This record gives sequence, C-alpha cells and structure tokens, in this order.
Amino acid sequence: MINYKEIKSEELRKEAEELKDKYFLFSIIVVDRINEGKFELNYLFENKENADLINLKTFILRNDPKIDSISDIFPAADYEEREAYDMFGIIFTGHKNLKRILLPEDWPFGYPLRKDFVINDEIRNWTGTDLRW
Amino acid sequence: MNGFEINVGPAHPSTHGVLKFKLTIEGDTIKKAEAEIGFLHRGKEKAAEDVTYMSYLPFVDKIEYVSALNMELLYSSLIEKALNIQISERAKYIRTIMAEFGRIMNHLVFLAAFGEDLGLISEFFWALRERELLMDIIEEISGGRLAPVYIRPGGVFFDFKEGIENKIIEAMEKLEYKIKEVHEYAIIKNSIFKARTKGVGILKKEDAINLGVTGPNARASGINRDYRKLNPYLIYDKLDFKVPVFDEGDAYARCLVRMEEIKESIKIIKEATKNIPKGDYLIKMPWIIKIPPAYTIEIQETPRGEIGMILVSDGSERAYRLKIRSASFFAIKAMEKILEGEKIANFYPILASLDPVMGEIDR
Amino acid sequence: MSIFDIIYKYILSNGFGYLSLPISIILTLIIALIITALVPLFVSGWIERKVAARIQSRRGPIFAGKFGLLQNLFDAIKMLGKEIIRNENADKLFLLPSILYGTVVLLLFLIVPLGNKNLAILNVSDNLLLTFILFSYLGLIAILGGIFSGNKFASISAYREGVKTFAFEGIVLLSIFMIGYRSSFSFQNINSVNIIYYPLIAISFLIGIISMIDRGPLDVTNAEQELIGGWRIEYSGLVYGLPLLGDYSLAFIASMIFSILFLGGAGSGILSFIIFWIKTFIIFFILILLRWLYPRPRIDQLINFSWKYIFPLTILNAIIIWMI
Amino acid sequence: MKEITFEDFSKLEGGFLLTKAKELAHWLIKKGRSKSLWPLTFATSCCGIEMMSFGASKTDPDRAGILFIADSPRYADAIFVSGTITKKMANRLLVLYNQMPNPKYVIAVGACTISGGLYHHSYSVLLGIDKILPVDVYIHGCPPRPEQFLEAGLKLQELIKNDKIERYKGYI
Repeated sequence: MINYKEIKSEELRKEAEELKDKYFLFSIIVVDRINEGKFELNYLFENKENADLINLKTFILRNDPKIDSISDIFPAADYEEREAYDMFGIIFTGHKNLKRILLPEDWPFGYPLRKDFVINDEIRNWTGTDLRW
Repeated sequence: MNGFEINVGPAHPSTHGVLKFKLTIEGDTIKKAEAEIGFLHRGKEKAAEDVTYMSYLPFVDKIEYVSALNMELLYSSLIEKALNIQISERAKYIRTIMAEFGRIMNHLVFLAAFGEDLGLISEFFWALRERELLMDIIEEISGGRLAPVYIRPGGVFFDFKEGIENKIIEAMEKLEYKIKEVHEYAIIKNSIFKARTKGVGILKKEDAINLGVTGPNARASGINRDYRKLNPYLIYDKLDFKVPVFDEGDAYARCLVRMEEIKESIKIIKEATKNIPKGDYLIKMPWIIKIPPAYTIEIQETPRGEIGMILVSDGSERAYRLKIRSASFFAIKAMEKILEGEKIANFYPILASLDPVMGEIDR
Repeated sequence: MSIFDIIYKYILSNGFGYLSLPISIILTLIIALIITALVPLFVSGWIERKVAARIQSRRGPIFAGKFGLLQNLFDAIKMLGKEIIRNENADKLFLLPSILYGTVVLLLFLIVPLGNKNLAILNVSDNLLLTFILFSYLGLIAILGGIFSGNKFASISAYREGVKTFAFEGIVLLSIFMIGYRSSFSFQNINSVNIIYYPLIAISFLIGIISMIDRGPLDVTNAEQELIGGWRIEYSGLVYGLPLLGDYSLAFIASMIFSILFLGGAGSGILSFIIFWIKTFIIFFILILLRWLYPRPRIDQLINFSWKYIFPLTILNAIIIWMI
Repeated sequence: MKEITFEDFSKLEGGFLLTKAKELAHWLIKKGRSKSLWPLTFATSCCGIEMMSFGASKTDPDRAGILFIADSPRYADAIFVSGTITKKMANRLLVLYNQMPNPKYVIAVGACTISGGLYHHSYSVLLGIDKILPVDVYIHGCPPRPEQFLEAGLKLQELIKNDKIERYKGYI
C-alpha cells in the first residue's frame, strides 16, 4: 500500500535521514506544473522487505529550481538527480558531478521535458558537430 | 604506467549496445570507472505527452526491446489501474504465459551474450537457436517477433487458437531438455567458465539494496525479493514457483539465478497452459480513452528487475507526465562501484553478468 | 629425399648443367607458395569453417563454389582489393609484422613433411628444432605488431603476448628435447610411437602449441571480444589477410607435427601416407572442437595453470622415462 | 612515392593484352567482393537484437559469405547500421565509418535509420542516416525480420557484382 506525504523542500534531507535504513530510493518523479509555475518533485521510496511505498511530494519554484541533494544519503539518487537536472534543469545543491547524463554534451537548447519546450525544425535538424562523409 | 585512460567505446562488440566506460587503469587493475550513457536517448517520456494512450503501445515495446512483452504488460496494467478496470480471467492467464515467454527469451539472450563475451562463440548460436523455438510460437500467437504489440489495455489483441496449447507444452519440453543437456554443461558446469566468473565482480548485499539494484542481480547478492511474490499481480498468487536466491553476489551467481529462473518460468508456463479457462479475452474499450486526473504507480517484476511506470494524468486523452523507472539504470551505477580494483579482463564478465539493456537505461 | 632433391635430380638429368640449381630453387619455391596458399584456403580453412558451422547447428558457406569450397578464395581476393590504412602514430615498419607472419607460415610449410618421409619440400637436418624456433617467432612478431601499430588495445595485447611467452615456451622446448633424446631431432627418422612413452608430454606439447599459435580457447592476445583483434587491430586489406591466413593454417601444421612426433613418424610408401593424413585430420578435428567448445581463460589463470600443472607433469614424465 | 589512385589505373591505355588483363582483374575483384562481405558488428537498439538473431543459425549468413568476423572497423567492408542513431551517437558512427578501408558499403536497417521512424518528432534522434552516410541498401520494418537482413545482404552483393554502386564504379 502507498502512503503519500507532503513536505517542504527544506525538510527533505531530514525525512530522507529517517527513511534511510528501512527504505531504498525507488525513483524521483519530476512533474512540471506549468500553470502554477512550480515543479512538483515526488521522491518514491520502497520498503526493503515488503512492497509498500512512501511518496514524498515537494514543490519548488520554476524560475529558480533549487533543492538540496540526497545523493550522499541514498547513493542511488546520484543518476536520478542528474537525469532530473538534464531533463528539467533542477539544480541539486551538494551533488558531486551534476552534468548532463542523457543528452549530448554540447546540447544548446535547454531542458526538453519542460512543458514550454517546443520542438521546432531548428532543434530537429541540429546535428551537433559538422557531420559530413 | 601511472593510470592511463582507456575508453571502452560505445561501439565495442561486447558492450551490450551503446554503453561507454571511461576506465583509468594502473597496470592491469581498474582504478576508477565512469559510465557514459545517453547514446540511445530517444525521448520516450516526451513522446508520451504527444501521443494518445493507445497509440503509445509501439513505443512501449521499444523501451526494453529484449523482453518487449513484459513492458507491454506493465503499460497495459498501468492504464487499467488508472481506469480501475478488471480484465477477464482468461486474459490474465494469457498475459502470464506471454510475460513468462518474455522472461525466458530475455535470459536466453543473456546466455548468448555471456557466452560470446567469454570466448565461447558457439553458446551464442545455441542460445539463439533455442530462442527461435519460442519466437515461432509468439509469431503464431501475436504475428510479431521481437516487438509484437500483443498485450493491450483491456486484455490482448488476439485469442489463443485451439492447437496452440500443446504446441507450447511441446516447445517447453524441448527447451527444458536443451537447457539441461546443452546450456548447463556449456555454461554452468564448464570449468574455464567457472574460473572466469567465480569471485569476480562481487556486489555485496547492502551495496545492492542501497544502490536500488533489483531483480536477478539483487537476488544473486542474497536479497530475497521477487515482486511477483511480494505484491502478486495477474495469477502469480495461484501459481507455486520457487525464487532462486544465491548470496555470493559474483558473476557466477548472477548467471545461476537466471538459469534457475528459466526453469521456473518453464514450470509456470506449463502449469498456466494446462488450466487456462474459457472466456472472452478482451473488454470492449474505445480507442481514444480519457483518464481522469490521478497519480498512478505500477511496478512489476521484469527480467531486468523491478521496472516502475508512474502516470500523472490530467483528464485529456494524452498523458501529462509518464515516468519510466528503469532497473538497469541502477545496475550501471552498481557496476561503477564493483569495477574499482578489478582487472581489465574482468570488465567483460561483469558487464555481461549485469545484463544492461540500453533502450531502458536511456529511454 | 625431399621434393627439392627430386626436382633437382630431374632437371640435372635433362642436361641444364650449371643452370639447374636456380631453376629447381625457383620451382620448389613456386610449389611451396602454391601449397601455402592452397592449404589454408581450401583444406584447413574450409574444414574449420564447415565443422565449426556444424557445431553451431548451421551450414557454413554454401553459395560460393561447389560446397562453399571457393569461399575462402573469394575472401582472399576481396582482401586484395581493400585499401591499406596506416594509423598516423603507427611506426614506419607498420607492415613488417604481418609480412613476417606470412613468411613464418611459408617456412613452416617448407619444413614439415607433407605425407611421408620424402615428401617434405626441404630436407633440413635438425628440422624439429627449426620448427620450434619458427613457432616462437610468432610470439615475437605479435609483440612487434602490437608496438608498431600505435593503438592502445594493440599495446595491451602486446603486453599480454610478452607475458604469455613465459608460460609455454619452456614447456614446448622441454617436450621437444624429450622427443629428440628418445628418437631423433629430425622428422625424417622418428618412427616410434612416442605417445606410449610420453603421454603427459604429448598433452602439454599440444596445449603449449595451441597457446603459442594463439588459437582455440587460449587466444588470450587477439581475443575478439575483449581486445577486438589484439595486435592485428590496425591492419586492413591484404596486410590483415596474412595473419588470417596464418590462423587457418597454423593449426593444421601443428596437428601435422603432433602426429609425426607422438603418433609414429612419417614412414615411406602409400600406406603410411594415408595413415599419416588420417592421424593429422583426427588431431585437427580435436583442435577445432577445443576452439569452439571452450571459453577463454584469463591471462593470469593461463600462466599459473601452465606453471602449476603442466610443468610438473612434463618433468614427472621425463624423470619416469629417464629412469626406465 | 605518389600513391596510385584508381583514376590513374583506369586511364592506363595499352594494347589488347593490358585491356584483357584489366577486364580479368575487374571481374575477379568484383566476384570476390560480391561473394564475401564482412559486416561490422554495430548494433544499438531493437534492430541490433534482430541482427543478433540474423547472425544466428536460423538464417545463417555464413552461407552467403556474410561473416560477422569483423569486430574492428579495419576488417569490415560493410556496416549494417541497425538501431536508432541519436545525435549523440551520430558522430561516433561517422568516426567508425571513416575508419573502414575503402570499398565500404552501408545498409540502413529499420525505419529509425531510414527516416527516424517511430521518433520522427523526437528532439534527439537523427532523422535518417543518409544525412551523414552514403547508404546503399535500405531495409524497412521495425524491427525487420532476419530474412530481410539476408535479402538485403544478397541484394548488396548483387549490386556490387553488377557494379551499380556509383561511388565505386570501376574501382579496382
């Protein structure tokens, strides 16, 4: 069974500290609530023995998306946070090497999974280095 | 040599797909390994927001293309959970059989890649020959081979024809014989194979669970966790099957776990095809469906591990946000931790034993 | 009485006088080149591809030629037409190792008696030692190749090759001395079935030869999966063709040598000719099975396997025979 | 030492014997190239898995001389580009293609390599590899069946035999 809990973004590390020994991080789900101008972050934790889940939901502002990282408490969060940064541009303070994980290194067009990211022809025909044969 | 850097590049024959590792080497041991992924990032989660629920099915097959049927099952049960529909008993049986087919085919590709990485090229051909056995049956049932868009929200596309049951059982007998006679000796009981994989790439129990590793890789490190037993979906509660758990945590244990799982899946398929009930296989559903605003989570045990799909729907006929939690995403993270201090020659058995699939990691 | 003597006597008797020596040298060289080209392409290469295909429950080459016989020939022709690419940080003598590899295979074909006593192309006196020297050249050429082609994977394989020579050269040399001590150092007059006296030495000789010609389960240096091609990674076109030619023929030569040394020498006459070829193909079949049925051990396992198990075995067997 | 390019060779006039020899050389090289085609093992996504079962024993490519022996690009003379080529992978694919020795051929496998296929709207997929590579044979299907791979291989061999590939016309 799943129990939801809404917390402020500052209490995230404290909550994560409590869940450290009985739960492991399942995934970080970022939802772009564009009409409220906020990012909704859901931290999904799964119990180590049985299958019940805890979902911590926090909100951060869209224009300065900052939240402190929990990759030192849960090592699994390292890649998830890098992917959230790559797709949404959320900066996790305290993360060791926060850089793009899925997109090419020199990707100039911002963060694709945001709602205001429109795929125009310029993005579609961009091929990075000068590719010729 | 004080740590020169070597790139095991994206197009290396034995990295499973396009996965790049930057290894800094000192003499023959790897000092630091850093994975670089994203070479197959096709923007699936963005595609979910542009395409209606039903026509997202072909995308779902391509997420984890080695066992496509399990991903279809996951997506279909997610949509059904969001609309809280109950599918018919017969469709549940058919879905379990197809999911177990996906699991066997996945582990056969694992054996093929594992054998070839360690130099036994014939194992590649034997394992894929067995896989062709199953491909013919899936083609007969669903019409497709690798990505048969067969399981859909509301049931399955086509019904099982009459003669198909004993064809399945006969194929399972043949497969069981082949596994015991050919693959047991070629892989498990082969002394050079044991020497290459025993005690190599040990993933300790607490490391595995902290890094979020689930599925066969976790069960090989002593974590007794099978989502089909923890939270049984479909008809897994009616079936009795054993969950193989080893606690050495090395490449050999990961191979043993998968070999046992093939045998368990064969048992499940036989039992399920014997007492498959009559009934309709599909609930009438419109093609364009609108899901009321909700936050639904669906996790299932795929051959890779526990893959989760989280759907945030806002009432329109397109998903507002679909998150796919991939299992080998964390296996690659665990691999970086395992590789410190290992030899270069062990890089390939470890990578082959963790069995990552790039489509699922890069989404 | 080797092929060279036969030709020389025949030409001398036809009255070419002083010209006959260069003519017969050219003729024997042509024959040797034909054999070096034909045997790997049609005999050993074709058998290996077909038997390996059968092991993997498939059919092997069919479309080219009668039973796929010409397939290797077409491969060779295709390689003639390929461009030879030179890596910019590769050494000037970039092509030397592969040419040396081809000459070693040619020299081996010159020495080994093809069938019975007087069918060897050249009758060198102590040709058993010469074959060992040529086999140990292969290791050195691989090291050269690894260093000259400025590629990281090639340098790793050169380092592995260097390490590997420690493992098996000593053992093969010891077993050759045992044979020489027992019967003789030249192929022509070994006629006792030595495997009865040296069963363990025969096994260690076979394993040593397999690892020296880099074949079968012990191809640690040019492991396709790990090092993509070992020291040959930078070679393309014909320059890669010669090492590949070597791959196909060296196993055949090794099985010929093994059947001469341990399963009774190469007698003269038709009957011993047939028996010789039957023995050779049996050993060659065992080599093919070994290659396609066993994975590849790691380099350090290979070496401590050879020093911990094979070396004491050979010494034990040598002492037993020496005492009797 | 000036490198002889194939233009000089074809401009070489000569008596009857030379043209006869040139024809023979042409015929022999084309026959050899058409009968043995060593593809590079390059597999990214789902078409790669179908390429694995193409290489396996059911549709055995070794019958037609298509041998998956070429792991390093130096030995390969054809490349089955199978699987989606994303923008991050595109220049690696080009580096691989440039490392292959000359007469090299490209076979685009699957809808993703022909035109971006399922991901034509995606931001990170290269829409069709003929934007960066000269493609000789296209295989449709997503993923195509192993028999289609074999048919493409035989079609390419036939093209080589009848010298239909523009950029290598008369290439010796």
